Amino acid sequence: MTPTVFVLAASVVFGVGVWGLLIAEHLLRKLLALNVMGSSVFIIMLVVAGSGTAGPDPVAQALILTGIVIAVAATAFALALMVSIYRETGRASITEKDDDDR
Amino acid sequence: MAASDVGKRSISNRQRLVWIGQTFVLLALTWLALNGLDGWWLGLLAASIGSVAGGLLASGQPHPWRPHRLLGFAGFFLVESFKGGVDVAWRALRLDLPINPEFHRYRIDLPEGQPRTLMISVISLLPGTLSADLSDDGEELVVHTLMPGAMASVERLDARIRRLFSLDSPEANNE
Amino acid sequence: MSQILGLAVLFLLLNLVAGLWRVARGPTAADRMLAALLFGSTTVAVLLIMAEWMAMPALRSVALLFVMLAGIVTIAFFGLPADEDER
Amino acid sequence: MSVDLLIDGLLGLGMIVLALQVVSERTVLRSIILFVVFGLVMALAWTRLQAPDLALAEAAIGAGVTGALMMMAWRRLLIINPEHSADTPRGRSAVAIPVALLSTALVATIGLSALNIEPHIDTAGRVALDEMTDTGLGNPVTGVLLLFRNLDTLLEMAVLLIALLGARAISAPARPEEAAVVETTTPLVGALLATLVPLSILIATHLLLAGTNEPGGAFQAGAVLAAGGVALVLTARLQPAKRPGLATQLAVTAGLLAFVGIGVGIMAFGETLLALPGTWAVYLIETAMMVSIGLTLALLFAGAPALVGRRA
Amino acid sequence: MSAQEWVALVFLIAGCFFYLAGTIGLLRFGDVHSRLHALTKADNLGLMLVCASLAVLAANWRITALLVLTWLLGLLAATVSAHLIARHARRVEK
Repeated sequence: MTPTVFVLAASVVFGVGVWGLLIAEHLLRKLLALNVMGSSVFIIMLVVAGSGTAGPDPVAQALILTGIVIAVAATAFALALMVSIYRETGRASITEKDDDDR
Repeated sequence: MAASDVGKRSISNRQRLVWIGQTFVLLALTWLALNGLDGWWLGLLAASIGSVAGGLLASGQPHPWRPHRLLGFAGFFLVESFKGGVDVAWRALRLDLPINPEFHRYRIDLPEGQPRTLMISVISLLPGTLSADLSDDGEELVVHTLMPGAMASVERLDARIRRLFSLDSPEANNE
Repeated sequence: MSQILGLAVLFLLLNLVAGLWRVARGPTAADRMLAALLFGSTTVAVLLIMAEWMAMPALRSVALLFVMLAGIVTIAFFGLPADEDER
Repeated sequence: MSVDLLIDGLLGLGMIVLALQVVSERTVLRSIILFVVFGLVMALAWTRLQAPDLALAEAAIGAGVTGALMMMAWRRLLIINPEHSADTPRGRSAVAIPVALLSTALVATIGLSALNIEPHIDTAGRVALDEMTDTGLGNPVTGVLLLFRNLDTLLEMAVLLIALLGARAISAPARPEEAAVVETTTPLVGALLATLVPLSILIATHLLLAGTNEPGGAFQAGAVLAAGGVALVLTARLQPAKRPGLATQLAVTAGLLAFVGIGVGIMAFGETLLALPGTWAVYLIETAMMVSIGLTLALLFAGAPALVGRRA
Repeated sequence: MSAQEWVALVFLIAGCFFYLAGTIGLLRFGDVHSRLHALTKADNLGLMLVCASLAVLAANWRITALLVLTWLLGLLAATVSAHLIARHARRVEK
């Protein structure tokens, strides 16, 4: 039962993350939503890889470990970008108007 | 008292060494608990680096303490924190919710460093008292109490800490 | 005994959920910060029991890590201006 | 067993509710706090999935370092301009809910059908587990990271370095007041630091050593070191500096250098690229990686190219 | 069940009870400072009893030492957090 429960929960969490990403205007919120989505994907990866065997799959664990570290590096870089954008434009959001300007 | 006259941040190299030594022993014991004797050389290395880092961070001077008094203090602490937990649990579960919150001011006479830090942190675990604020000079503590009479345990704690660090004996003051 | 340890984990998790109600409700910023405290103390117990229950000694290291984090997260909270939460 | 199911259900439900709150809270700060809590629940979920390696990483990196990074970035916004940092939590997006529902359905379908596929006997993980006895490493995850997928791990170190260099390139170094948070008269904070920092060094070393045989390893160890560093930056014991010294540059690149040095150097002896010559090489690379990861994360956190100590 | 397990069971139940009491206090008490009392003291006692129970079950000095260390660190984190939160709350009220 454990795998099914976690796959279902992680799917919903993924959807919540997508929703959050779409409705968020503040870039920090978008990043939070992205991180939430990432976590749910990790869970599904591990559960699916480990199904049918005795324990979790070491290759999947190693991949997810890599993923967690990459995620924090990417988040840190994105946060630095956000601070720069804020310093330049005085806003921490990218609205549609900005897209038109580009 | 000499300790408070000396500048706040002063700590001599000898005192730093004492601090580092104490930290080292604690870290080494932790390593033993975590790993046993496996990789003991790595443990020694980590404990050394860790204790030096701790020594650099030490802000107050270490105070001499006696092992048997530490045991006594540990006993006092266990009994009082047990009483504290039972007391607050009883108050939370009673239907009439017998709490009567108040703020008190308490002047700390203990010297800076370990005695004062211990005082401020342990107060929160005694029955009915919580250290809520500290004045900017670090001399006056604001204690939040749940019921009248709770301040008595603060006085007892003060006496206990004095005994732990031998602050009530005359020769300690000359150091 | 194994079954009982599982029940204890479940009980503590339910306890956590109840406590989160206070955190969600507030009313003050400090009430929300109680989350760090509550999570610190309860999840540590959960992890320690799980270490015994699931026979995974490594979870004791995780518990130790949680305790350390609880302290750091609290320090991180207190840099923000006092009225920040109501912004 | 029903108790297991209830616990899993509770954790799953907790994840969903917390995720909902993270994306919909009224203030950004509350969202960040809840994100940290979400990370802790994730760590509990990893333990239920029998993956303590990931629980360690999630607790230290997912909840701890990421949460602190977010909080710090938010604080920087407030310092730069307190007026405009506020936001409305919800923008307008007519497609948000349908898209979210659709993606949930999609992911659930993929996940559930993957669960029902007849499991392969010869997955890479099985093979890795079988080969593990020859390597002298007891923890299959560390083995996979360093022996079977070592190019990934190498590139991952490169990604960390690139993130640091990129962050340095696009943003001005943080001023000291943008990094430090707690400057109080309370001696308790000092006492906490004097306990946490030495312990973080010891525990990082423990995880490094343990990583060869049981859960732990360079990533978790580096994250624990980073957590100690973050605490020091938060309390201004370490302050941002303008220029990195040689020691900083060496430490940041140590993981990459050790990996490449041993991995390429081994070719001179007729081995293949990145074939590690023994357990000692694993230890060496892991140590170098731990130092690099810890320092890189701390520097990313401080938003500065280097850190200098300040006597307490 | 052996005598050892019975002792552990008693400690475990007592520990869970104090966790529950702490949460009830958290929900019932009227102000932040009183809630902090409930959370720090009751949860500390709860953690102590849970650790005691697990130490009895494990009957191994290394595990016991780790449990004691975790408990002590938890105490330190809890008291420092409680002090900082209380102080924050008090200064905001002013």
